[in-house]
Amino acid sequence: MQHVKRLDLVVGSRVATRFLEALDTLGLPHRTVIPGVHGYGQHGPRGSDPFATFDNTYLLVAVPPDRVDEVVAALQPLLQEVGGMCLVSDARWV
Amino acid sequence: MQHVKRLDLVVGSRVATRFLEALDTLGLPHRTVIPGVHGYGQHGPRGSDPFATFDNTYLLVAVPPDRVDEVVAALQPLLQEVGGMCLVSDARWV
Amino acid sequence: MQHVKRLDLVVGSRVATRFLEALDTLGLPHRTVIPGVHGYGQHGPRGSDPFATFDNTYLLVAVPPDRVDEVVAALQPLLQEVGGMCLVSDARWV
Amino acid sequence: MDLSMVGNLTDPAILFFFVGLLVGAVRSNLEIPAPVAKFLSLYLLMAIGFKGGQALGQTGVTDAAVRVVAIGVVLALAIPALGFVVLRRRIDHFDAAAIAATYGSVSAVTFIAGTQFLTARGDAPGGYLTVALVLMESPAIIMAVLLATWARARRHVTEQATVLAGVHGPPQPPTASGVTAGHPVPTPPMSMRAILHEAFTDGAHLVLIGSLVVGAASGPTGGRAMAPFVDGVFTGLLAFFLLEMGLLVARQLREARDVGPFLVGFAIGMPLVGATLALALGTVAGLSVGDLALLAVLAASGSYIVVPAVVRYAIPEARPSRYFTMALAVTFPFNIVIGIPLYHAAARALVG
Amino acid sequence: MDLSMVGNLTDPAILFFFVGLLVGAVRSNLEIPAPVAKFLSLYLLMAIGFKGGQALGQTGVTDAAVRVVAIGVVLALAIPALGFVVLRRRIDHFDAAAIAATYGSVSAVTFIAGTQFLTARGDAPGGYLTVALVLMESPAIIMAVLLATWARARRHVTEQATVLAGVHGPPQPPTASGVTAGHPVPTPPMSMRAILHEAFTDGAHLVLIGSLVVGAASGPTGGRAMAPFVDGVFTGLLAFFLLEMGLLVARQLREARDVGPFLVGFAIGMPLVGATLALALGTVAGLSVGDLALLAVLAASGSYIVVPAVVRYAIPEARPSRYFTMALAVTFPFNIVIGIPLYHAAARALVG
Amino acid sequence: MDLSMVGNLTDPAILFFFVGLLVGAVRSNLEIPAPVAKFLSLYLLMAIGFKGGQALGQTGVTDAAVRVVAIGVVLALAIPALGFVVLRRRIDHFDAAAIAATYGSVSAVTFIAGTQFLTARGDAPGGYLTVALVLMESPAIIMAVLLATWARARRHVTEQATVLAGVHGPPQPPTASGVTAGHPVPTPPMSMRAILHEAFTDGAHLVLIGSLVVGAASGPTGGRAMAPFVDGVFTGLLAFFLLEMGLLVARQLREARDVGPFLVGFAIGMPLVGATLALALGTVAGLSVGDLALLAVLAASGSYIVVPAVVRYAIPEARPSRYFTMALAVTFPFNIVIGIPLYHAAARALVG
Ligand SMILES: Nc1ncnc2c1ncn2[C@@H]1O[C@H](COP(=O)(O)O)[C@@H](O)[C@H]1O
Ligand SMILES: Nc1ncnc2c1ncn2[C@@H]1O[C@H](COP(=O)(O)O)[C@@H](O)[C@H]1O
Ligand SMILES: Nc1ncnc2c1ncn2[C@@H]1O[C@H](COP(=O)(O)O)[C@@H](O)[C@H]1O
Ligand code: NA
Ligand code: NA
Ligand code: NA
Repeated sequence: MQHVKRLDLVVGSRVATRFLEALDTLGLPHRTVIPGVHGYGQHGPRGSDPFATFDNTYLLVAVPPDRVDEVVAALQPLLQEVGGMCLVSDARWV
Repeated sequence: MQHVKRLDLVVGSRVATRFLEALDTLGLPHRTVIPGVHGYGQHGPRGSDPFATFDNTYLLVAVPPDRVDEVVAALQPLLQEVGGMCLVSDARWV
Repeated sequence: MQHVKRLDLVVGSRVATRFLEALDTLGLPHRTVIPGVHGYGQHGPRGSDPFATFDNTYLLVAVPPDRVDEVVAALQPLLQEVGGMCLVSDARWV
Repeated sequence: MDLSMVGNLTDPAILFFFVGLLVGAVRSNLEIPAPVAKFLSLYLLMAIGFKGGQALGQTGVTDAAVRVVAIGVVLALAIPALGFVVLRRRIDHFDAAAIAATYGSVSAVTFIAGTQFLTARGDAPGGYLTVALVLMESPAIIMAVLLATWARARRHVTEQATVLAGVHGPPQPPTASGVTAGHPVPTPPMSMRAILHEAFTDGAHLVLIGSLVVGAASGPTGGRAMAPFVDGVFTGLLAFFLLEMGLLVARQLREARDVGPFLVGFAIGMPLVGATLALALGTVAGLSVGDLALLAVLAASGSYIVVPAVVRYAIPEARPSRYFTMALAVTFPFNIVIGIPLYHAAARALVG
Repeated sequence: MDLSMVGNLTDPAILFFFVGLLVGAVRSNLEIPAPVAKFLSLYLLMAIGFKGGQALGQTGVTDAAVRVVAIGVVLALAIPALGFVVLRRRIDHFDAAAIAATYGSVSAVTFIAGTQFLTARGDAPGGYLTVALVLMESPAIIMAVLLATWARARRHVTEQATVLAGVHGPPQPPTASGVTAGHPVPTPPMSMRAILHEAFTDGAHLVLIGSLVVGAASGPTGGRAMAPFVDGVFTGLLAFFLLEMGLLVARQLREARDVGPFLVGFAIGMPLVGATLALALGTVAGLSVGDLALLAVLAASGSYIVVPAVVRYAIPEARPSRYFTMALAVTFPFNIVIGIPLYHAAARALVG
Repeated sequence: MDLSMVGNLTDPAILFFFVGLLVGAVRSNLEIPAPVAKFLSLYLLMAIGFKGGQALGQTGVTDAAVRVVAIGVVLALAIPALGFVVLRRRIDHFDAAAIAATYGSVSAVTFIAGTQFLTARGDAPGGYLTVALVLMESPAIIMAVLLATWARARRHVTEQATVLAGVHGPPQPPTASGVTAGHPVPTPPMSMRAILHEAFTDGAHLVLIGSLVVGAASGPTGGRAMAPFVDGVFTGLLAFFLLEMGLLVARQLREARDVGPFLVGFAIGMPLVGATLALALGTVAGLSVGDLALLAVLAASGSYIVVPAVVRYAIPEARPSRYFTMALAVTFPFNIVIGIPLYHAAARALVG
């Protein structure tokens, strides 16, 4: 079991691709994506209208620990611009 | 990146609002909500009937570390009464 | 609040039952299951075709810390055979 | 009866139930997405509610309606009482109460299949049967909860329950010796008030009642506007739903560890007893063939939606792997394949 | 008018809206799964777009079409301007701009309910009304964004905004004294370019336009092939969708903390003013009863889909708990129950 | 042919495919929820299966049926063999095997579009074509797996595979130089037994077969009950599904990094070759216009559902970004827009 950093991102479904493309660019294409996620943050409620036009997407990405700073640096401006949440925590990869 | 506590709650969809209202009362309205979650716990299987009348909802809440005890104290009686799971772990907020 | 180990598994929906049965055999039936999860890993994209024939399932399992090695040993051959991700991390159980 | 039975086995909706069973048995990856299955179940309730309401709106509250509904309510009280008396000698009292509630209540999908079957054979039942369906859903639940409270009082308050009142349960069951071994008593049962709220504000229940009212209120114009939805595509969507039911039953059968021969016998015997009761009372009351047969179907069916949903919290000591599995994996297919044609044949013989 | 109003209250689709309201009010567990609700909303847009396109394809661009669309665009500019002038004296300028946009834009579901109502009463509106629907959606948004930019400039750049430009927001709102207390200004507003992209590539918008074009292009053969889908099951699926709308309005009403008497008054008064404007202009332009009434419905309706979705990012200073709640929980039910029959009666009185 | 082609471009379902393409191209937020898309795909399979079964039930197993099915199976073996021979000289053997399987198998959605097109033009194909569809799905997969095994044997067991047999893969691809750079061989390929199980218990496959049997078994009464579902709303739901297909193709085209000019040429040339083979064999066998044209459509189509799903595990060395993208983003639209009218025109010229 090796150490990894786990990123839990919750971002608008519409802009999720931009986050994923940023990860692709870093050569980190592996990820898990949960669509249809609701939420409430600085931009108010999301996903609870029956039109679900603006719901969230949950992204879970496990990356090698030595690359996490690079990843955070790449995602921060995006979070700045379009909102969303990003949590970083420790895990072990089986 | 600041330290936060991450709460992962899995509770009956029908009673999820009660948990969210308890968090609102504490002035912690920000959250992520995943509907349509299945599970198995002390109350048996949930969400695997085709009627999904009784499935679970997943709640993810990041709170400042100094408020976690207060939150846990507020949620514990609810968990006692209606069941559900609550995990607390450490993360960093980007 | 007691310490637990949290397992986050992402595996093909079709083979998810095999993982759950392995946990049942260990006497660990409690779990949370999120269906309809997309992803990208060593086996390429999953869940993004409109047929969703081959999407992923997310499994979250909290186990007592002293049982985690046993669990990992039971799941590793399955991960080997059918692919998937398994993260292990620390949490406290409320 | 032979012809009828063959008839039921060429009904596309019923055939798709078997497709689902077979597909599930070979462990295919086929899966109806949960949101769609839920939509279909709500659709079916909406459609039968609306059609029942339309029929009621046309006929008004007739004499036959009153008799059918009255017998329905009597059955909804008699069947769980009878069931409990039979079961309490052989199995745990909590399981007995839960199973009694299951068979005292009714299955909307069986009701729908019965209605389709009877209508196709020219014995369409009256719209008030939908009212009977609504009223027969809940009494058994309340009775079972009372029985469980009584059983709980007799057992005194166990130490385990006391402990559990203090802490939330552990992450995994305490015993490591397999799932079925320990059956720990979980958190304390719900209050009676909460149970009544659960039972009466259940979404499926309210959609059915609401649609009944809308159907009755919206008259022939409304009926025409809704017809392609509630009638036209009905068989097709029912077929799709029964495909999912077949998959579910196949899955449930694989996990049927806690249902032994006695309970399998009960899951087939109790429907027959219930149907017989209904046929007897209904014949005395002079019901028509369609009404009589569908009332027997209701009496024979066991609930695998509302009852398990409420009982899980109201009688946490009872095992869903018993009551839910029996209703879904034994009684439901039995009624669909054998029961419905049988009760119809009996009704024809009695009053046809 | 009385008859018409009663008429609307026996329409099954409208009745299901009330079922949803009641079911939501008793806090039932009923829930339409989000993917299904989204499918239904896309279906409704597809169906009205297609039907509008078919009608347009048959008639071509008539004189009446041009007049209706022209008046629609005038209203889409006049109503938000008027709304802002009224509101800016009483409430925060950002809220005023957002609410003005809400009422300047339109509600597709109200449009659908209006079309159903008028068609059932023999006053079917022309297909070009769908074009008006499309064109009236966006101008108000753009106007509101310009107003907000102006308001922002007047306020100077606040220190808070400067700070926020540097860091991503904290995990929870800074003040611990309840939700409504602080209304922190979030991340900086979107660029005008991004706003226009959001507004014009919105999925709902494009499905409507696309369906309009497909309807116009596919002629009578295409129309016949699509009829069971876009006509046959339409009322039923609309009923299902309005059930969900009822649930949603009930939920929204429970959370309506930020809407006081003044804003409730505005949420009812503004539709009446908008409808009056539409009726006046339309009567002068010599529109038919159906066209006139539906134009009034459009003018009276407030957007609770596209506008809130865009404004949330374009005017982050404004509170969705105001503009969204007003449009959804007050104006939408008002129009469905009282507005539509009222505007129809007025149109009949004026040009009938 | 010209008229036919224009005809296809006024078919609402096909037009909605283009709407999807355009909406996807402007990067709109439009999204059909995955559970709904999955439901629609199952619905389409159920509807064509049922209709095919009904037709078969009426005609029985005719001489034409036997000939069509026999040619279908021959094509399902010949096309992948031919494809592999062409490809192995130019590209990696694993990619060659996967692409050969893709074109040897068939696309159900293309089949549906072809059936719609032909029926609308009075050349309705027989119900047994659905049997051909079922039987043509799997042979190519098995052949490709055998080819891959042979290729694997020739390459000897690489060190990388040996290493991978011991540990589960790393969290992210080993090379940090972009996605396309490294194409690491993942976990060892599936056993032949597992592959056969995957191929034959695939849900889509079984729904199709099941519906075929139900359609054949349920006779005219069943057919009438299902008609509004499998016929009435069919075009509408197909339109909705093709809207989603358009969105998907647009997305796929954006990511088509691994498909160069040679493979694009193959993705258009191979369908033409396959169709030509089918037309030749079918003309010799004396098929009707409808049967001949639809057989050509089957031969020309490439699978983007079952094959990629199985091949991903059976030939993990092959790149989905090649075989999946070619079938979905090039061949599917080509067949829909140009292929189907072309094969129909050719069939008319040959046997019309
Ligand atoms: N403190 C938090 N805890 C959990 N989820 C959050 C939190 N803050 C934001 N989110 C999620 O991130 C999404 C976007 O956040 P925002 O851009 O702040 O509106 C929200 O809709 C939530 O789903
Ligand atoms: N040990 C566990 N690991 C993961 N999820 C759990 C665990 N225990 C309970 N849950 C989740 O919490 C829900 C409610 O738990 P309970 O009230 O114990 O039935 C279950 O349906 C599961 O989804
Ligand atoms: N590094 C990772 N981070 C997040 N999810 C992953 C990662 N690697 C694999 N997964 C998930 O696990 C699934 C199966 O992985 P694989 O068997 O490697 O294709 C993928 O479809 C992803 O959802
Ligand atoms: Na019963
Ligand atoms: Na308006
Ligand atoms: Na082919």
